[in-house]
Amino acid sequence: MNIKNIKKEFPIFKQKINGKPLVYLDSANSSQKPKTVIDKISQFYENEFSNVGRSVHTLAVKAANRFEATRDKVQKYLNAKHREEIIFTKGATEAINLVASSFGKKYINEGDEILITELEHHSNYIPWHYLRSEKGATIKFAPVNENGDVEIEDIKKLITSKTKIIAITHISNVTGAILPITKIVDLAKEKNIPVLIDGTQGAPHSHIDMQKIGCDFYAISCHKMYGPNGLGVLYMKKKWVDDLPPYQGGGGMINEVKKDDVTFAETNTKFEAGSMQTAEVVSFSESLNFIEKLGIKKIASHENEILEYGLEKLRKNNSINIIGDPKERGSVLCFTLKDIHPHDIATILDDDGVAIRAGHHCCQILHEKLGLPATARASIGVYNDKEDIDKLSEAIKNCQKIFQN
Amino acid sequence: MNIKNIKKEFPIFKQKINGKPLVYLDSANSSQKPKTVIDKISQFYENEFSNVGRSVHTLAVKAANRFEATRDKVQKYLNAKHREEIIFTKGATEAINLVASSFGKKYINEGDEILITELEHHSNYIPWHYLRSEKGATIKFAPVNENGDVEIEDIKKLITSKTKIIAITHISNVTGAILPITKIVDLAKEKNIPVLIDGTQGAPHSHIDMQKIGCDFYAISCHKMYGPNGLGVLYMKKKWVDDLPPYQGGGGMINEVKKDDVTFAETNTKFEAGSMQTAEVVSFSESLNFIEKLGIKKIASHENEILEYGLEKLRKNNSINIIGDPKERGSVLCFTLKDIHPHDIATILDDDGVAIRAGHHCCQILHEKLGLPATARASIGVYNDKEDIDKLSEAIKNCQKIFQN
Amino acid sequence: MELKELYQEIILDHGKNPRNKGKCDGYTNDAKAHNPLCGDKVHIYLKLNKDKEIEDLSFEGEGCAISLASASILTEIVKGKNLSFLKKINDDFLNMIKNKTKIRLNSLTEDQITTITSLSGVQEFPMRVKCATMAWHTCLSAVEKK
Amino acid sequence: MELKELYQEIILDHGKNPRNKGKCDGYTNDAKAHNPLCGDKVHIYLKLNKDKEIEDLSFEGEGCAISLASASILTEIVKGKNLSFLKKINDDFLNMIKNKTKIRLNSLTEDQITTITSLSGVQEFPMRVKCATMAWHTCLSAVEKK
Ligand SMILES: Cc1ncc(COP(=O)(O)O)c(C=O)c1O
Ligand SMILES: Cc1ncc(COP(=O)(O)O)c(C=O)c1O
Repeated sequence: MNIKNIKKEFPIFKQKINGKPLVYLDSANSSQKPKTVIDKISQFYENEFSNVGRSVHTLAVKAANRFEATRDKVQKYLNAKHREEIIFTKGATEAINLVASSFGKKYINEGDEILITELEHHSNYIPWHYLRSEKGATIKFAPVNENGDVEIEDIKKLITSKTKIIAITHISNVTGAILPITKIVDLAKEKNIPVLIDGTQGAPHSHIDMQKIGCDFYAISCHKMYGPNGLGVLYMKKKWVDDLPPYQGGGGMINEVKKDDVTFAETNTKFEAGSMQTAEVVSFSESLNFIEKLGIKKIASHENEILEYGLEKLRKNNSINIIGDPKERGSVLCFTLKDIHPHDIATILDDDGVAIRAGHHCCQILHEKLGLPATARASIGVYNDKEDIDKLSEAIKNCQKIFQN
Repeated sequence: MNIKNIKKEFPIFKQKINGKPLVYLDSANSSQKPKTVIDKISQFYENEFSNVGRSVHTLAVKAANRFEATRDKVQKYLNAKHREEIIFTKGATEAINLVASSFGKKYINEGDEILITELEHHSNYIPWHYLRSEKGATIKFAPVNENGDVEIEDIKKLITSKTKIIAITHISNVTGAILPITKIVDLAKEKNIPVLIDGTQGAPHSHIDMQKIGCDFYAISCHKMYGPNGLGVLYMKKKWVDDLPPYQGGGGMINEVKKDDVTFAETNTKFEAGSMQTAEVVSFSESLNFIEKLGIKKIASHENEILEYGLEKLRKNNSINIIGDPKERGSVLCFTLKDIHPHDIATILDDDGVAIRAGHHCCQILHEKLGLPATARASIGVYNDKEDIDKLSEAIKNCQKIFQN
Repeated sequence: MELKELYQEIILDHGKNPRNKGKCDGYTNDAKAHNPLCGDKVHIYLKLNKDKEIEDLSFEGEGCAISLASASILTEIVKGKNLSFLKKINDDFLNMIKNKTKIRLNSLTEDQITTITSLSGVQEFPMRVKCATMAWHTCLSAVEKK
Repeated sequence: MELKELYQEIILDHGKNPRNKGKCDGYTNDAKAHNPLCGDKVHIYLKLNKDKEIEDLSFEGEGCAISLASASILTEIVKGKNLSFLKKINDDFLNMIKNKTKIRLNSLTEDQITTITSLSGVQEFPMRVKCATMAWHTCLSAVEKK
């Protein structure tokens, strides 16, 4: 496989949008899927489908083996110490809700502080907001600076003896800022504060190694990693897997069930209640195969090249205001256009086959700070090339023409 | 389409298990998928995939339209009054957790009573157990009688002024008993008590009409309805959709997000946080198409014929003990075999290509009452025929032979 | 070309130079709305007299060209009319957007019909329908509030 | 044929007539285990003397033929031996199940090796491995408890 003609691996690029080739610049929202991943889903349903972990017949055994083999694969990919540290969820959103709920139940009390940043996606704020309302905890927001970065010094200042958890994004889905997560984890470790990292934007674009990062929790959405939708991965350090109470209740997560009491499975399965998304899990191993064949570092450097090209190109257009100028930027390019609302931009670009996203990108607090109700966002995936950027740039010009009339 | 040769529609039946044709009698665990459903998933990923409800470009619009069209289809199928009454979840387990959490938060207090039955699957007990531990509520269990039925009189006796919700299964996944849910709802209505029905086993096998049943909540797992895994449907009466607080927090379920407060979407979307299982939702409309083409009543009567045939056949074998003799039985046939443990039965039957399930089927309380740690279960789907039952019966005899040596 | 239908000159003009923007003096009714998906906001102010006439009507808002134009056109057409007119034109308008019907109200000038009909291009852009209808729904709820 | 490998006569015999069933008199150590997935249970009792010899060893349990046979075979082979033997045979046994190795311990009789090896058929049935290993893990934790 070669990144240069990688579009061929993705069936979606066969079609035309409004008669034009698809220029997909919405991967931060969700990535497209390579054929191997799509085929795996159908092959699995056609030849091997069964519910996992419940029956002992051949199909069930095959399904369970594939399912658990994917857990092993994810463990290796993330360089987690134990396979039990890999928990499958519905998505990053559920992963963070799980942690907030289970950790919160046991460790958050009135007056305790939860430290997040102004960059956070609603998925990494609302679950903590619930604890604030229910437990009387406080949420502190590390500020985002003019460049769209969060400074470690500002996080340091906000840590107090009451800080019970730090929850931060790996890469901002708006400013594209890559946060110094390893340093933040080191800082937190000194004070014995666990750290959750919202890796939704980090995982698809960077080499992630749980031993190097050292965080306690890392949340991933598989659908942004060239994988199926409806599936997430929560990495949870073993000490928490053993320690935290379960989340949803149902089949498969119990030890003993009696009328007056219930005891729970001791390991990761306590967090996986009910029938799982077996086909999604099984096919996600193909997403990891895809990423590993190309190499995540090659993917990242390819994306970076396209991103730099895009920044350069768009900066030449005086009407374009690029949001943020972080020290390190990860595959997200938010912008506004003088006198044209982002929704109008998105609709007009779509007419040229260019798919971007407009809105607050589930970051209302950040947009309030930016003084912008909405921005337009072009985000890069492995399949994008410079031509896509050229088309984006042309489409923006068309958009300006329409509004200049 | 014709039920007689419906196996052709299901690719899974092309393969051999241990050299023998697959006799799939584990549909109560999860049903197999027709080709139309499987193909829809790949077609969607190949031609139309995008995240739903977040972008305005062509792919996003197509995806959102298909997604919401499925909601409409489910609404019609269930004869719900409003499309907002249809909430997509990860499965029946999540659906019940959602209700227990949201309803519980607002309406369950210390000393309040939750009324369930001894038949319940862990999914319809553990979520209520959480409320018991957290809120100091009480759970009352309506008894199962010798035949494996729950009598409405016994439910009546347990209702008190403190009963805040009744949560019962539609069809038992062990005894196969079809509960008199409409009568139970009528009874509850007189006392103004909301009713949740765990329809996981009911929905695949019976005509379900929310106006006729009249319940407040009805939980469904799509993977047992010839649909994709990782998807469930929660029917929630509009008054509760408007009234109950949200469940998980994240993108798409908010109204306004500020640093000091958050307000939530007013309608069903408040219960659908984060990126949804778009491909699964879209393909589930093909499952409903499949069911509608055959007609759910025809499916039910076909399944019933096979079930009756199976009961008759198995009763002729004196070593077989069939669990339960309910007034009305729905496509589940649990049994034990003299001196042979259910797990051994399942393994040996599998060698003949016959897939059944053995264990407590996530109903430990019921099994404790039955005095059996485990049972073997053959469960019927639309694709089963009398030949499958003959093979089951033969395989059981082989099993007995092995143990008689 | 559909896009040209959506971004007609009338709309671009109303989007750039919205009429009746601000908080009108002595307003008696108002209502706010907000689309959480995209962040669009609108706040309608209206001054109702004893004869149920809308003496003054204005709006504040943030949003795309479609939503601003829609609010602007609404205020221009409804200002000075009575409540029954508002309800009729509202029905007509929402019908046009939803069911592709024509504007039927015969008390409108041809110019007004052209203006209001310019918003019908939104039909082909389902994700943008809410941009076009939000102000109209909000105006109605301002009236119904009291 | 694999199924015949799993349900060998020795296993069926031990499953039907498990040796050393019950609670042995004067036991000094015990441990319970339970497989929540299938409901299998085992409770190991053992009487350890000062010389670290397993004077008596028995089990109570509910479960499939494999799990009963496995517990029965365990007790039969280990009873009267010392702790170091228990640990070695346990390693050997788990290795056989997991890595398809042979039983290497040379203090066993050929008969004993045949008996214990009869459980190796479970290798081909991954969902049943736990049935075969539960008693062995539990015996070890009974010893390690004190
Ligand atoms: C009666 C009943 N309720 C609930 C469930 C849970 O369904 P799911 O695992 O699909 O969430 C099942 C399925 O195992 C069931 O049979
Ligand atoms: C930074 C960030 N966090 C969390 C999420 C939520 O992910 P999901 O919707 O897949 O659960 C997203 C995606 O929208 C995101 O960009």
